[in-house]
Amino acid sequence: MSDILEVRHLTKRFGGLTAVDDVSFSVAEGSIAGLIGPNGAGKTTVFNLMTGIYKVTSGEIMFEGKPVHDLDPHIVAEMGVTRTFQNIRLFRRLSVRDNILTACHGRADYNVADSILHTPRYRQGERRLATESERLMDLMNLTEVASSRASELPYGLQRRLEIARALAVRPRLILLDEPAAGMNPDETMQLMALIGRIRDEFACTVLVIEHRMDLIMGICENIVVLNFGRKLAEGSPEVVQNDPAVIEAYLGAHEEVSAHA
Amino acid sequence: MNWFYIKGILILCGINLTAVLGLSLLTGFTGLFSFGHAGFMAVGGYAAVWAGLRMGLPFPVALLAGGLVAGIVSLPIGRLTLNLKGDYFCIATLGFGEAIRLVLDNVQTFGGARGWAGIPVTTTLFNVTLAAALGTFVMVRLVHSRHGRNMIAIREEELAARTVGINALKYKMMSLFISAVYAGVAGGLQAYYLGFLQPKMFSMTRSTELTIMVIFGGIGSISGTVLGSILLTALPELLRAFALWRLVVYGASVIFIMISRPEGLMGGKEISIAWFRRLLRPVGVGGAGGSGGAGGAGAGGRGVRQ
Amino acid sequence: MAQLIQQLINGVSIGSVYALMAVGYSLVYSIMNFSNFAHGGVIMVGSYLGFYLLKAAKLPFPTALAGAALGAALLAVIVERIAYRPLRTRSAPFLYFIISAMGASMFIENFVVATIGPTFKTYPAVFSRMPFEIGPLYVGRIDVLIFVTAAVCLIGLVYFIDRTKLGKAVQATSFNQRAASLMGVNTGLVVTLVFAIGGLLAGVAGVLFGMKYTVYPQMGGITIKSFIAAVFGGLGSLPGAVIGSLLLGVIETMVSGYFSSNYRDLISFTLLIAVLVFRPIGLMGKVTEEKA
Amino acid sequence: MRDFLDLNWIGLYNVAKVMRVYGTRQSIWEVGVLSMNFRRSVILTLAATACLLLTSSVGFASLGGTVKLGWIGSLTGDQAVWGQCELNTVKMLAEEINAAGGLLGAKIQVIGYDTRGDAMEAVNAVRRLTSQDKVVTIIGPNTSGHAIPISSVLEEMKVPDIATVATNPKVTVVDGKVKPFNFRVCFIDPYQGAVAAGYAYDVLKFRKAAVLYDVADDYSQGLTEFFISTFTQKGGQIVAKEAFKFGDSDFRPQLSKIKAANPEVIFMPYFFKEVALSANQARELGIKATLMGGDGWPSEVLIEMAADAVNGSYVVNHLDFDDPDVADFKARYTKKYGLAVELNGFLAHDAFLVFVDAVKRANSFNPVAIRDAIETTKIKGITGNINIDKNTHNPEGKDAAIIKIVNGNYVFQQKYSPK
Repeated sequence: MSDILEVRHLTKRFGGLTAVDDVSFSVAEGSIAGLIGPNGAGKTTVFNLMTGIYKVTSGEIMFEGKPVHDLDPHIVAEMGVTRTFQNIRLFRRLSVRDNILTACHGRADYNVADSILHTPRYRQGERRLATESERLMDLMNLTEVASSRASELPYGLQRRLEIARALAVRPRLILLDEPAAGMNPDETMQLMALIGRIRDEFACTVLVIEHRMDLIMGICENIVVLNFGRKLAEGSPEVVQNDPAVIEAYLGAHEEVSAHA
Repeated sequence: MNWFYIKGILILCGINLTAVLGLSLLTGFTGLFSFGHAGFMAVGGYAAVWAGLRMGLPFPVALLAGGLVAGIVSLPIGRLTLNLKGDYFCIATLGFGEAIRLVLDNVQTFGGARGWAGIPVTTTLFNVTLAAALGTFVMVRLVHSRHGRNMIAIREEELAARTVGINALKYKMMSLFISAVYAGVAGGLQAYYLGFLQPKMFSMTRSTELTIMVIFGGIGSISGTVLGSILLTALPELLRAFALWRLVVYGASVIFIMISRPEGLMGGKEISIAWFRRLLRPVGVGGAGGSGGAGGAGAGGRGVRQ
Repeated sequence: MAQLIQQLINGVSIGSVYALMAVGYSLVYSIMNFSNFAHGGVIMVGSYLGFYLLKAAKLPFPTALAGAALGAALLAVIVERIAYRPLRTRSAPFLYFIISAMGASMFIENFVVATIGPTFKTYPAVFSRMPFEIGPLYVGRIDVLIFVTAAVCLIGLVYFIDRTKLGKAVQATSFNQRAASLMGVNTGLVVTLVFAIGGLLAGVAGVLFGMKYTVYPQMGGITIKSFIAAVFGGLGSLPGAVIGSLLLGVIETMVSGYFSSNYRDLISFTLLIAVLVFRPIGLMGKVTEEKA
Repeated sequence: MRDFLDLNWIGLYNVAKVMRVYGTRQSIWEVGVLSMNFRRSVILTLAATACLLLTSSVGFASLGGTVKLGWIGSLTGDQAVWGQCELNTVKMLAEEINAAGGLLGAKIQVIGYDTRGDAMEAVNAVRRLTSQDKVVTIIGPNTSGHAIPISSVLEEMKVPDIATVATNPKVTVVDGKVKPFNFRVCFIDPYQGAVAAGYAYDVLKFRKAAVLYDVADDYSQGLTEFFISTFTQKGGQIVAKEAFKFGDSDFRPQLSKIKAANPEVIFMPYFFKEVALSANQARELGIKATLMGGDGWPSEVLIEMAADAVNGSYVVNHLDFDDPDVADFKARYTKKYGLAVELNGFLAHDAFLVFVDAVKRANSFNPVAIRDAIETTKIKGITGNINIDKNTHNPEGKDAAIIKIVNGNYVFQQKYSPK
């Protein structure tokens, strides 16, 4: 399997603070990979750099052999990388359907004039978008709540909607930022199954940031551990779990790890 | 009440509605706040009169030309400020609104501060209604297309919108451009209604009044915008005694709306044909509108639902 | 040569007025991260308060100044409580804050028009109008006072924010409200405090402006210049606001004096645009990237 | 009308109430019912508003034996003081005539509308006056920016208007053609500018003048233009022409430049607030030149704010404040309203005289007949002789009054018209 994502010597400084320090790793195409580390390790910063929200200080991020760093987020998305957010960022006042419909926009190509004149191109495009979003809602079990406002959904469903919205972009790499945060064990189990399905059904590589070790260890094939902005370890769950440096870092900062792992 | 007088108010409603529709796209649907929309009206008004009187273009073409010039003027402002934080755009529009007036005050070919008199009164209730209706139609269709949805997404959550592939700068600029075109056309209608142009007419107070109409009608609702602009144009005319306290009450209401019901009069909902149809039906049945699909049901996609 | 120096003096004096207004605005911006467009209204109310305290209550100047500043601070806090706090607690979008600020500003201005009236008022003479004469140059007494006040306010604020415990809490709040409140900072109180300080500064600015010129309901409109100056200096940076203001004052004066007074404001606007092109963060602004 | 108002509020209240409940999303059924109510309330509100539109004419039904005179002007905003004084004047004069038996036996009813300082409002107000209230003549407005756009309505409804202090030439004549229904009783900008320049050059013997003006104000631009053209034609020199923008409070950059040009006289054609500020600042900068201004100056506040700075300045005015006729009117006004007369009051007074004279000569309340009569007006007003010219609809040959400010008093110098 070839690598879909390659991160080389990635560094990000905010003023005097080095949030990400010379981090390199790669993610194999079609895999589920994990990015873990204690709070403030720089995980979300890495996501922000990958999706063009932050500009890199130095280093490169290659997606399918092409550089994606320092591009605008929407271009990165067009290239096939999208994400969810740690603190859910839905289009809060829109319905579930409209959230997904909006994210599907790239599938239609009618222009402003078409939409005003309702040309065949507009009708076809809208039909395609509608079908596509219905299909996605179906796949993600959101059809029942299709007309509810996003902000009125229970937390778990909001997470799921955010993933569905990301999938609407038809990404080849999806970045999930703490998807299990705030979920109960039952929901977490469902989420694990869902992440597996996403990889299979959407032919999509998944990179996930998570604190829940049960989830990470359960589904990830490869794990990258960050601490204080530096890469601490990388490898299969077994390798990482037994890495003394990782244990040290986690025991120091995060006692839960032994309980869950 | 005398028809001649009502006609005057209706013309005014139409002019305001045209301008407010554009502002509604910008503020209500894209989430951008402009302090200088009267500036775009000024540009459009002067350009339309120039096109009509000096270049001899027919009235509708002159109006469109005015709108287009206003739109073009908006582009550099948008390009420079819309990828920065919202405050920059606000302050830039604030500066623009003042600067454009100063330019017009100085340019003596347009009459300077003393104004441009002798413009033939061409705006009638008929063509104002036509313009406003056309404007509403175009706006409704635009809002219910992927382009409109992209703008709404930017308003709701810009960062997320960008990560699902929406070019935020492009859509913000598109929204600004279209709203400036609307303002420009409204400016032209106003110029040809009054038969007179003066930079003073396009003060910041005028911009503020337009914004208030959007807010009263409700952020993100075309029917709210229509209702808001008609009500707020007609009411002060009827309640003249109230004039002194009008702006005080507006100010208080704006705060009240923001802290209690930012959706305004219509609550982000739309009155559509389907909505009226459901009015006549027994309660509790009305199905959810179309899925944002084609036709009038498009409005139903975000319509009042049970 | 004498004229050039005189114009520089004029410029600095105009810039000091902008600065005095911009400091309060910028302080609130740096903490709250939004433009409090109601600042102009607070300045105006402060000015009216000072006028009535001096003229009707016949208080001595320092007392009247303090009274006006306190009154303006109270108003600023009330505005925050009514117009912004409910939005803050439900983390409403930026747009709502701006609209609410516009509403507040409109309410304050027109309330004064409706109750006190639209005509302007003249401050009683507190200081002599006679300027200091230095050779061929003239320096107004109030100008000196305004410049010194602006400088003192700036230094005091920077000291307060950098050196005091309360100031640290303010900084923490500005950096991350949620984190600060988790760390035991009473963010509600901090925000109130920031608005109160902003209001105090607005009150002082209002009184000094009123003394130098006159008092009228639309006087808050001059804060447009302060906003532009704050962008010059870098939104959210206090020294930036002051330097930006002085710079804007001097540039305007130089444009009026040596180029064309007709197009003065157009040139400030062009300059604003130029700053946005070449250095959007302003002269002293910090680069900030939105947190995801 | 009252009932409809109440209904409207109930409708709105229902909307608000329902919206609140709807917002909390109760059971599907309940929401269904409520949103039905919600729709009803919207319809109700709309209906109520429509009714309001249709019924608010009730209060203005016509009465027998009266003739209606319209007035428009600003009653809110920063022009309110002047507008109020005009309306007071017109009302007082109408009452006096009514008390003395009326005009051609009919009582004059004055209907005044606020323009809120907005040209669109002025047009609305004139539409209302001419169509619904059916006034026979309109007095006002007091600004050219409003007097110009109303002319198309006047022409459509065939009702004459007599402007008070709208001084832009285009109020009555555009592109060489006189507007049939627009008149005025004040002199125009070119005249006032020419008077100031002529007096400065011929009488005061100044040769070097500077101008400071408000670039955002039509009146100020107009006076500046004609002051400069007259002054230079006579052979004088304009050593500096500097502008500020309405809303400015600091004029020292411009004044420093003017000072360097060393003029003998500085012409300041704008309103008294800015006059007071700029005069004070000029003196602070050590400028000793004589100051000169137009009819935007006369006011008690100017003296209060800048008595020393404007001492010895000259003002071009419409009238001599101490003239016996003027004094009589001032006394009557102050007795009735307890206020001093603002400048606009005198011109409103003369506009009213023109109206009464025209009605008497036309011996009719027909607006067109009144218009025809106004065209041949020849009366003596308190602001001078008003002889309306058929071709310009301006009071031609009206002398200006030159006033000097001496120790805080407006002292009449002479009547003056430029040669």
